Amino acid sequence: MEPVQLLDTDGRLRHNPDWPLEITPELCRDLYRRMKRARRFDDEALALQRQGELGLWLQSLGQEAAQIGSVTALRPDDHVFPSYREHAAALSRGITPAELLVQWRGNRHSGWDPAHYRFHIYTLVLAAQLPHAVGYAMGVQRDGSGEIVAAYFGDGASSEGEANEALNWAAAAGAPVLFFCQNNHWAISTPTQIQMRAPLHQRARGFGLDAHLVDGNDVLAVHAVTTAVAEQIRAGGGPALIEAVTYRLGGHSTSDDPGRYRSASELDSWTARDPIARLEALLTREGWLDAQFRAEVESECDGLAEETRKVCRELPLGDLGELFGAVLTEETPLLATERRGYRDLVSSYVD
Amino acid sequence: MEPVQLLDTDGRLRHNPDWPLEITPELCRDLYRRMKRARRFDDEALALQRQGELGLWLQSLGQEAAQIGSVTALRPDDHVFPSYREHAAALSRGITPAELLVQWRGNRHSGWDPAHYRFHIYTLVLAAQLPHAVGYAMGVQRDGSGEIVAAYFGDGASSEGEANEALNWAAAAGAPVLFFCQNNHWAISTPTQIQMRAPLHQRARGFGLDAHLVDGNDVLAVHAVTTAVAEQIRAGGGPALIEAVTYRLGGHSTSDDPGRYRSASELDSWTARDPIARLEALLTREGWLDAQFRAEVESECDGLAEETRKVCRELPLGDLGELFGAVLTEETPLLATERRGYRDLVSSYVD
Amino acid sequence: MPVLTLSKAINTGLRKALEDDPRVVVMGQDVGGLGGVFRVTDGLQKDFGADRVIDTPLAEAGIVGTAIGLALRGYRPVCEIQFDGFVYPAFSQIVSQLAKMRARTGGIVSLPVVIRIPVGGGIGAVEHHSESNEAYFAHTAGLRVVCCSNPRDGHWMLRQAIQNDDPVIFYEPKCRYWSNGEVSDQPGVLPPERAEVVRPGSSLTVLSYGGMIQTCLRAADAAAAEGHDLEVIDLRTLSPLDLETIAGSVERTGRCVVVHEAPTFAGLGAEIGSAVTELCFYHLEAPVLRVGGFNIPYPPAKFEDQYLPDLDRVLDAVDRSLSW
Amino acid sequence: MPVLTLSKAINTGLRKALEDDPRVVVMGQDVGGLGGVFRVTDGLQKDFGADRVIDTPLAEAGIVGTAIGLALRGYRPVCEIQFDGFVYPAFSQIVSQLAKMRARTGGIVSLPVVIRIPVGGGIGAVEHHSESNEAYFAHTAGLRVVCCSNPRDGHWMLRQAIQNDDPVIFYEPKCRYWSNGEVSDQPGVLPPERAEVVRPGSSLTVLSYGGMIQTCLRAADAAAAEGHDLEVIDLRTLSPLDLETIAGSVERTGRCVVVHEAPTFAGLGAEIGSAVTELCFYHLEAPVLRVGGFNIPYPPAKFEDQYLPDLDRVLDAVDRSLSW
Ligand SMILES: Cc1ncc(C[n+]2csc(CCOP(=O)(O)OP(=O)(O)O)c2C)c(N)n1
Ligand SMILES: Cc1ncc(C[n+]2csc(CCOP(=O)(O)OP(=O)(O)O)c2C)c(N)n1
Ligand SMILES: [Mg+2]
Ligand SMILES: [Mg+2]
Repeated sequence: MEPVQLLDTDGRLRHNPDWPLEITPELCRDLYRRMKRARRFDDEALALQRQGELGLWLQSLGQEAAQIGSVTALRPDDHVFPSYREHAAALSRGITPAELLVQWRGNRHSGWDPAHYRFHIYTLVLAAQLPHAVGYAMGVQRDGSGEIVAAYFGDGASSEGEANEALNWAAAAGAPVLFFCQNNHWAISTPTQIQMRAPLHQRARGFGLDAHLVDGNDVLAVHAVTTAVAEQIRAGGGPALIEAVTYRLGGHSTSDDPGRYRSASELDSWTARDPIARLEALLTREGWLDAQFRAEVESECDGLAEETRKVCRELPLGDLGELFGAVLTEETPLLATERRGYRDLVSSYVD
Repeated sequence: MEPVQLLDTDGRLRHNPDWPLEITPELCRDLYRRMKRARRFDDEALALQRQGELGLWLQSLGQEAAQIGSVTALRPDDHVFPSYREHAAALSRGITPAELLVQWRGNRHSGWDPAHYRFHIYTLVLAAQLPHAVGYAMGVQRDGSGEIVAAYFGDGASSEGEANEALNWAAAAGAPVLFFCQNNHWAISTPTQIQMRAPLHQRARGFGLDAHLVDGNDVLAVHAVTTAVAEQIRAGGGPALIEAVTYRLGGHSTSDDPGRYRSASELDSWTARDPIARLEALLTREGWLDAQFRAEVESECDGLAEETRKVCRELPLGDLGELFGAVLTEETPLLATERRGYRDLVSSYVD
Repeated sequence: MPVLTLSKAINTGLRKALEDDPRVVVMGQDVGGLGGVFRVTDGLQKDFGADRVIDTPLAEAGIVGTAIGLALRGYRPVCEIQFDGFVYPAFSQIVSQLAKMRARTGGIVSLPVVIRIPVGGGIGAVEHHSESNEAYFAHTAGLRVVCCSNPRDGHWMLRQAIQNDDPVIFYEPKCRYWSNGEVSDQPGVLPPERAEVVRPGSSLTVLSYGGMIQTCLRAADAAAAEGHDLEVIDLRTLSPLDLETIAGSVERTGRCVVVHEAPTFAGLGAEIGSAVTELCFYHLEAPVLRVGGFNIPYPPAKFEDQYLPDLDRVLDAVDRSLSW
Repeated sequence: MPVLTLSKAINTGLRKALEDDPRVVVMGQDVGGLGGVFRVTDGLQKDFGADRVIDTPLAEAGIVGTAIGLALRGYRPVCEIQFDGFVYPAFSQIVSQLAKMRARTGGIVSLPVVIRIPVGGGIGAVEHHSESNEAYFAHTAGLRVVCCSNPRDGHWMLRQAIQNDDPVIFYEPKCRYWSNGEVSDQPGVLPPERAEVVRPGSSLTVLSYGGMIQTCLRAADAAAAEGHDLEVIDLRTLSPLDLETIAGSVERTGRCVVVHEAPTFAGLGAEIGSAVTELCFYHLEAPVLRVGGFNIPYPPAKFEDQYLPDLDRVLDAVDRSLSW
């Protein structure tokens, strides 16, 4: 099965009657801006990690089309359950650089109020967010509201029992969930063929979900498919899965050395399929990338980069004492005692 | 998709060129004898439970064709990982009534040496045996021997994460496993439609396994399909799944009251599809069920019943002290102390 | 004050919770038409519908995981795990997600999820159906762990747990399901975070919970016949522990025996022993002694009477403590 | 006597085991080409092939579950769990299958499976990557639980664990992976079931293991400067505990402090405290004191130095014990 494509690797539009999308300059420019911002933010975060300002960073480099094409196809009141690499999606949803970085600086475990952004905190335990998404969607069903829930996960995470429980459960319950898998070919050093024999979209159909394969580096295809699938779910069509074929252009994380397990030629071939370059080729060809817009985007990205650098260094640290009160709604006597002991010890240093 | 059938519900042979099977009187009589024995054993065990001789019993009633048609299609050196209701399969493999009952009498947790029968002990934690089967098959792969591994599980168990991990893992590893699901329509009180939206054989294909749906109350169909699929796995074709549609004619267990959740008419309709009656109809029609053979089987079953009743009451109890030595290969000082304390206490009662 | 079995008392507690708060949902395997394998949810689906009393697929991680999702959406799920030994497939969801969500979000997100677990032995069950796994959850920060021992507590502690905004592991001793007790229509004076002195005494403090309370009370009767006046405390809350009540008692009696079904090694009795020793060091006439299941996997049914602490083993520990 | 890092010492231990016994297989996520995220399996797949050093799908229950199957077939699998916080999806396989198989079969079936778990904090990691979950497994009958603290033990304890026919949970303190130590080519005199007195002393016994041993040794140095002569014992085996060595020491010193990274509540220190108190009651001048992680979920990296027991907190407990 061929992945859905609306834009070929040279940035030429391909006619695809199955997935109608009104391809306007506004849409393309908006997606372009979002992708450029995400890329720039990712670059800055990587640099900050290299400078020791972040403990760890997991790049979204190369996956901007998959994330932004999909998240912009959702409605603002739809709910997103991300994995941990969805910075492009998060930024696109309005989560701020400060909120995104604080976890990776090591100051907090999460940076934003999930209810406010309708974007759950990151989940580092692979696939654990997928049953949460299904449960949330069961709540939506019971509320009778027209929202849907989107859950992001990776090719590797799909091997976990919980991922499969979630696919099956969502199908059985008819819950309004859109499972969005970014198949970026690797789970750290493990290639997809170690994880699975059949492609994931085929597996999803086996569970009774509607499923589609899309070129994840083609932002228009991702956007078109996600829009259509989201509306179908919203209309009561039951859960669905989109498998977006993309590539992690960076290492797994800043602790990873991808040179140990993947070839330079593989990387080169995917660099040549860069999702931003592809959209840029379209914009250029269509004359939608005038100097003014280009400058506008450039300066917006510069501003974002500056903000990112600035807020990162200024991220509030809080103190361990606060955590004692956050464990349960009421601090237990044991925690109160420990907090006092901790404070005494801290102040004894100060003396 | 229609389940494979070789014998219609009236016991008439149906021509099915896809699943060739040499239907000889010997084969049919052998299967008949095994099924009759299994049914009789199950009846006795149920009676023993009702008399208080067993703590619990889970009947295999109605599932004899699925179990015996499949297990007899394996070679003696193939390995079986059962769930907990596979008494018909176990008996057919030579496991004795005493070995089968001791667990349900509450004397031991398991009754036989799994290596001896190439039949693993029962697993009560649903689906937990499925990764074991896959691992065992990985060992077989590494040994380069021509064995295959058969794993039994139920429709309900298929919802567990571990069941799906196992299907996926087996497919990815190309391990020689035959997953055999007895879809008996119920998981205690939960009907299949609560567990899943799409049928299990479709799901298995989604994982990249070869999969088949078979009439589980048609022993010839089960035997034919299992034989062919087993040989295909043996030849290196990778794992496969057989979904056998059958029905649990009894309650979930002797603690269950199925009247609370299923209709009498449903039960009646399946009683009418009794797998033994169906084969008996064929045997009768073909003239393979002469008086002598009938008497032979009858007396064999009587003997089995008598043995069952007898051995059950005589099952050795052992003593708790032995268990301390069975936890680890060497008894730890803590366990040795506890065992001594336990023995002292026991002997203090005797005094 | 109606007299109810524990099973029925919990059932009416669930019913009340479902009536009082439309956000409460009950979910688990076979909780609907069957009313649960112990009939604890009997009749609830009929009265509140399949959307609020949810028969789930057979997947424990899914039960707890979707309950977390429902809680994020504003619901208050009460999950049933069918038997103690089947909570382990949900372990990752419980310890890494349910327990930690509040701390991970700095207190922004609370997860009011109750996980009901029929616990312990004494009912002649097959393997995996008689486990006592409270120590795993007690060791997990971010969970409240409670255990009822009688119908009154089954009813009221459950309603309090459902009202609590924290995740609660709610243990129900299977061997007590069919025992009767009075259930008042008021919660009484005992808050959920307190232990209860169920028998006051002066010679030695016996600490226990759940299915072992009856054994301890019988032991106290037997000891009384020999002139020893045991104080028996039903812990009720296992995490946090009510150390105030516990230490108050041990300071008076100077001796303490902890009784539970779980194996003693690294069990809850170990925590109690260490905490009590630290709090009451100069009051102790003997070390805190522990009576528990032996440190072997739960045995076959025929041996459970010998495996579980019984009158003799409790009294033996009491004697050892008294004569230390 | 080559000097190796802990990571390399374990690596050579695995290599030796793979060489010595064709039934040994190594399996886990990224253990092949990458050599594991901590490089512990570096180079092994290249030398022993992908059939013996197996890159698995991303499924922990599957890793342990298939390892059990391989062991049933006669293999001796050594599984790597990538980080401590990711062992929970395998919890049911570990506690209900791996730990219980031998007891369930009355001793007929042994499962020689080793589960290697990089454990604990101190490396500035994100959440779920710094957990200390040994108490869960110590409380589980049927498992051996060990923890190495230095390259010699990393190498030899692992080889001994692989040779053992019982399931072993093998903890490797992440914060020590890059620390050097001598690794002899002989196992030495210390059997795997013994604790080691790593610093003899007379005023107080400090019990610890894994990543905390260094902190305790530094604390002993600091205390020595104040005239207190601490004995430091590296437990090595957490289940079973070497109570002979432990009690022998506490009987001499009369005081005991247990130090571990895990939260104290129902942690391994609780067991040690209760067991030591029972064994050494009349020798104790003070209650056994516990120093551990606070009873909150592991904090963000910036706070781990304050969360984990450090010199000050250990010395504070030592002082409290000495002045009890
Ligand atoms: C349950 C669990 N096991 C192991 C890990 C360690 N781990 C973190 S990311 C990762 C690979 C994930 O791959 P994939 O799901 O494809 O996502 P990607 O990183 O490619 O975005 C692994 C093994 C984890 N976080 N959680
Ligand atoms: C992990 C786990 N959860 C719950 C149970 C309780 N339980 C025992 S049998 C059963 C139903 C199983 O149904 P199915 O797999 O269809 O097998 P069947 O009983 O129909 O043969 C349940 C829920 C269990 N044994 N294990
Ligand atoms: Mg990936
Ligand atoms: Mg069934």
